[in-house]
Amino acid sequence: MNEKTSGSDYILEMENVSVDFPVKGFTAFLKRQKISAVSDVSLRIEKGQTFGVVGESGCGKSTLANTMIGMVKPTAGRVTFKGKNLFELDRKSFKKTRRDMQMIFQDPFSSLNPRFNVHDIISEPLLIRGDATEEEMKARVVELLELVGLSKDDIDRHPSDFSGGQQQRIAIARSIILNPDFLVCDEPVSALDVSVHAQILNLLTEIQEKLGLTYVFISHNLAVVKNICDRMVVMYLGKVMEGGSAKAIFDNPRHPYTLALLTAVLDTDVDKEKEEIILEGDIPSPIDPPQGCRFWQRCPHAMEGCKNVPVPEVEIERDHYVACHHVNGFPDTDLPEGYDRPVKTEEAERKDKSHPLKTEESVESKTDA
Amino acid sequence: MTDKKLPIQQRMLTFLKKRAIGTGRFFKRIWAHPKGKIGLTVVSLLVIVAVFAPWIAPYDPYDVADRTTKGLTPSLQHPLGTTINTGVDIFSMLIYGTRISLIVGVTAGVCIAFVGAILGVMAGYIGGFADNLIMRTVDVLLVIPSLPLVIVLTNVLGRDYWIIIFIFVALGWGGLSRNIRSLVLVIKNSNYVKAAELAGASRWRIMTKHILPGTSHLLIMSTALGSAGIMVAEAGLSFLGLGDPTRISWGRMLAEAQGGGALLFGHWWWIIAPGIGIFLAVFSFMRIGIVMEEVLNPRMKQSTGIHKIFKTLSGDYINEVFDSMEETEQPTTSERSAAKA
Amino acid sequence: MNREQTNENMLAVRNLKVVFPMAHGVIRAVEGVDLDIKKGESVALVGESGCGKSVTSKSLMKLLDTPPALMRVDDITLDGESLKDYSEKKMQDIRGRHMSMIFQDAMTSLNPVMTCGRQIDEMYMRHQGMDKKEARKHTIRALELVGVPEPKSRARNFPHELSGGMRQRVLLAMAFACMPKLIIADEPTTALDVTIQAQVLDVLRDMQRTHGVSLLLITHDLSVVSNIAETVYVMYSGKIVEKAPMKELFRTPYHPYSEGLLKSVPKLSDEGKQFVQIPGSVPHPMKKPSGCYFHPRCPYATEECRQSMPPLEKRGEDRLVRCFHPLKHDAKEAKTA
Amino acid sequence: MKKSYIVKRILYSVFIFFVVLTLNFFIPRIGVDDPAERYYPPQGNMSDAEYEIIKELTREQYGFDVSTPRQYLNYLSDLFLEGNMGTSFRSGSPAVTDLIIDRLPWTLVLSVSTLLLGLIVGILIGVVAAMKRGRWQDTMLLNASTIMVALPAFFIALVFSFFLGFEAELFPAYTNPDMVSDFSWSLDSLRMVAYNAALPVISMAFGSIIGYAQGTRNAVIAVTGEDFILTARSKGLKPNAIRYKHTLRNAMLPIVTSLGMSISGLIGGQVVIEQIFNWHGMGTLFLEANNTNDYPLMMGIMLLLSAFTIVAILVTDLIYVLLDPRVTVGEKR
Repeated sequence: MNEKTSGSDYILEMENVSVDFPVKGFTAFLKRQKISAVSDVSLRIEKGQTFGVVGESGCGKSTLANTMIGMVKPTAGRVTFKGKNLFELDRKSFKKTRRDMQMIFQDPFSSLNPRFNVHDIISEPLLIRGDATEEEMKARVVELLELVGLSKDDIDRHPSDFSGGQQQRIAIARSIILNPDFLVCDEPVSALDVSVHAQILNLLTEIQEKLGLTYVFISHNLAVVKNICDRMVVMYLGKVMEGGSAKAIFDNPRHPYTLALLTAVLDTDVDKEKEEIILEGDIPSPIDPPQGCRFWQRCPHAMEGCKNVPVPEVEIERDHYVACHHVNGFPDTDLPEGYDRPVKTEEAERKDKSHPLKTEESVESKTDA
Repeated sequence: MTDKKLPIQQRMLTFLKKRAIGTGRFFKRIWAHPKGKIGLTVVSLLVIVAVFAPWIAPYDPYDVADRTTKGLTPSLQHPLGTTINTGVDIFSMLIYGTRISLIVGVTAGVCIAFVGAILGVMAGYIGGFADNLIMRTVDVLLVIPSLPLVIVLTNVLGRDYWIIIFIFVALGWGGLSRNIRSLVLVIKNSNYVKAAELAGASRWRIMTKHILPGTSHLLIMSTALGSAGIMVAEAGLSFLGLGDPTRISWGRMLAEAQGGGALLFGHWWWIIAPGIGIFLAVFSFMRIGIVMEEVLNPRMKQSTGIHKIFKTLSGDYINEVFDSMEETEQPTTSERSAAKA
Repeated sequence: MNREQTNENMLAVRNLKVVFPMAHGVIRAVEGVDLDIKKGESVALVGESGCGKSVTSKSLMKLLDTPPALMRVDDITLDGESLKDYSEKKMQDIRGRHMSMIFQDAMTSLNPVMTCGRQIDEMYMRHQGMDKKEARKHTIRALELVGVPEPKSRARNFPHELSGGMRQRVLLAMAFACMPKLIIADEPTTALDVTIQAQVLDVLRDMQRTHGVSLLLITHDLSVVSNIAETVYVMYSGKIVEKAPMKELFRTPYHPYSEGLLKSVPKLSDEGKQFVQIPGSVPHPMKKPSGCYFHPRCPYATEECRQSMPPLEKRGEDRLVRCFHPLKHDAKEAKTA
Repeated sequence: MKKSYIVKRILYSVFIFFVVLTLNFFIPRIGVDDPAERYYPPQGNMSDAEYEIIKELTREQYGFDVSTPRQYLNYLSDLFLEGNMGTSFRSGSPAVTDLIIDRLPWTLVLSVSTLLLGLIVGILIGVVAAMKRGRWQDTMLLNASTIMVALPAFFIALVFSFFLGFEAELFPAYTNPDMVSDFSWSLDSLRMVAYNAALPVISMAFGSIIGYAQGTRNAVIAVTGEDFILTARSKGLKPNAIRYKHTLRNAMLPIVTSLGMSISGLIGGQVVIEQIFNWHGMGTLFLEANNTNDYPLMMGIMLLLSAFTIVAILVTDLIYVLLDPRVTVGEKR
């Protein structure tokens, strides 16, 4: 990541950000365990673009988002927003800076105070800033309601009167009332009905065009990300697996994890034979993760060296980074013995055991014995 | 003209007006609740009796000169007779007893809600050391049997009823603040609080606008239920002869009845009357508490009575509903296009 | 796939209706649903929240509580046996033995204070009269079949000690324990992460195919449907709006709602930032619109659609559609759709 | 994981006990500079000089002649090394421990039988009500409970002692003193205890029966709505198997929790009941001590009652851990 050094085009930059959480509990205290939620992540988000963060639960994408908007303080690294280091600001300018960043949450109902009416919910940020009169606020709320596709008659109603899609519209209206530059959308559609997904996604792109916003778009669905993101990262267990321009990644996905995620996406072209990659095993615990590649336990191509040789992010083509020994090859120094032996020999054995459908008889004889 | 530039008095006035309308609406909703009517009626009656006790009571039970024959059975002059040992009109004692019950119960109930809310919110929202300190104190308060502790403290501090209220409050906030705390923890982690923080809301605003209103149903309910509980406790204390010795209370009446020979002489009304007083007060406050919870809690759906609905459903109506879903015979598309042609 | 192709139905449901009387009106959850599942076939029932798909699945096993639900059905037949007039007692012998269910959230669907093994043992003990020891042997084998590593020790674990994927596998093992005739899977993978989802679906599909069990899969997720189902029923607001073989539905949907669903889901092959959207939202089950329930959201709606509910009509081999103006696809379109 | 939770829980109980202990030590010292003033308040006809002498004697007798921290240490060492809680003010200066031990079994008779009666009958009623949800059995419980919770136990006790004791003479309205003085481990003696304990136990149990019944009903209904009960039904299990193996086991969890919390109230409330029936227990002893300002005795009883509650809560917590495999380090609460 060294092609551009001036920060002027970037609205947000993260440099080697890590976030650890202490593990609670008596025994954990003695062993000094920690959860590594985000580990050594660097990224740059260009103004006016949409930046995608893809990954499954526990991959650290929510922690990453919370760090971007200053809700979580990183254990290491720098977060620079519009050229200012977010965590070195004093309270006042921190608050002021943060007004330019807002967030949309996954579950719209829990993000709206059930006791407030629509006017109070949407106008709250304006009220807190405290430089608008009642009338101005009301006018602004009405304007925003219309922008997000609700009617001004809804202004006195309460969140529970609305459907999920409408609630998300209210949340969007609240998030843009202060004219922010930077909006983090944390799985904004995954709690909604399938038929309204497109509505919300279209609304978001429409607003982006109108207001020139920068988006960070968090999702587990690669198809959504492909269609609206300019640049993206794929995360797994707190680390970036693959990153860069969305086009490059989708045209030429290289990381085994990205490939696996891609096969999970709906393809309506049912006539095309699809190669399915099914990953083995569970997502491991983020408590004290492995030194090497964090994906090795589930990777179909894992080699002995992947377990403990740290994986650097390598630019394999313009604006396309992959962190994988299988793709990049191992570095030349300090390699353990037999580093390039595939792990899967013992794994394959286990796999055979766990898929008895393929070896029906052997199981039969085992259980009868 | 905007709100901001209005003089403070006018803003206060509009605020009060809003509050008054809100309160009015709140009571209307309680009244509308099927269980609310009894509670609200009885509580208002008790308040009226307490306030106008001197006018309602036929005799002054505090006046030593105003005594008649001892041990009278109920009559028109003495609806509940007189006491066997002192000859005081029991009905008048009953009326005056309302005062102490309500004062102690309601004052302590409100104060407990206040203290419990502040400490519960502090423990939940601020966390850390404050949380630890408050919750450990609660644990201690909850393991010491409360009535004996109250007795010891009245022995040490005195028995004036204000002191008794103070003791009840000092010992009674634990359970409430624990409940408030767990509710605050839920609200604190909700996304709407996060959104408010992002919008730059101060801790004060989050506490007063988001967190406290979220606990209001619990607070108001516990005020009512807490008041009821304190009334029972006060009656128990007075019954043991450890309440304020200068005041007539229902508990003390029971104690006098027991000690004064009501049991021996068969004057059962002397026992039943204060008992009914305690029962009515406690019952109505509890009723209101439960109704308030149902009215205020946004999560509480009125699921009551689904069985009742089922019982009242007529078979005909159900048949009608099912039949209305029956597919009507309609011409198929091909037939329709044929007809059109 | 080496299962015998017979045309006989494993499950046939005729005119299933379920209502929920409430204080302020009646919720019409299911309004006359017909379902046919052939032997060894996997059928998907697709719909959004509140369309009545979960209620349908529960009423097939007569698991709905009365109150609050009221159910009426012309007939339910399982493998030629009519369950319509079966008493609760007789249904208890059917459930688990001939028909079993997999639920959405394995965490809440498993008893938290009982080991996973015990919960599967119960199936063998109840339906096959085994003793504890024998049942446990079979349990371990069942767990092995669904790909649980170290099944012996896992059987002794409590649900909270397992990962989400493993818990869902335990539910699978339980459902397949007595090799029932029909398995109803109600959103079996919705609560899981995508890569885990793929594993569980894989196991479900393998199990279903190798054992020739009929499957009714209930889901809102079209990618799950495309992975596993042969026939698809699309449900909207309590009514079936379209039935078609899976591939045909994906190529040429006839109902505007099916089309909208298929198109509004983002796909990798899409270009540009615009998504095809269905306007409006699912109607509230107590305030359904007149006529065709989909007409307020339908781009092709006419006066006729506002007036009356279209019938569910046969349209081509094995396909049904409930629409006055079913979409037309010429041959060319069908290939590229 | 479980072991460390149990150890933690026990250590915490010990900590709470120490806090209670300390409070106990300081309560008589509230509001006075010299605890001797509390122990021997000035009498009207006493000159200052006389009072000084009396205070001096009191200090000596009760060990107040050393510094407060020293007194505290003495208090602790007396308690833990010798089981000595001080001497009572009563004539003959009996040891508090002896006085309490004399009354302890009588109090336990009442508490334990009330608790058992309340639990058994309450849970039974609750289960029946939950199963007959919405029918008359359930409605009756609901109505009864709204009325019963508003009736204080001591009022019920008074009414019982009046109507069943004095009027109907079914049970003794006051405890027969012979019950204690003539006690021996004979059948007659035990029958006498049961006969005398009937009214106090019933009047106390009323409230707890209703409480446990309500709690059980709600817990059972809540569990019945859980997904895993649906799973159990979909497995074709018989209703009884579901009820006993799935529903009740889970419904026990909240009941056990509330049990621990209710014990403190039960112990406290017994003071009034013992007074009404003149029962020879710690409650009456406590009130006697209060009337004579017998602080060592009062604080000794308080300490014992608190210890009971702490142990009871600890025991219910440990039972909870046994019942619920999910409890790990500090997860509960």
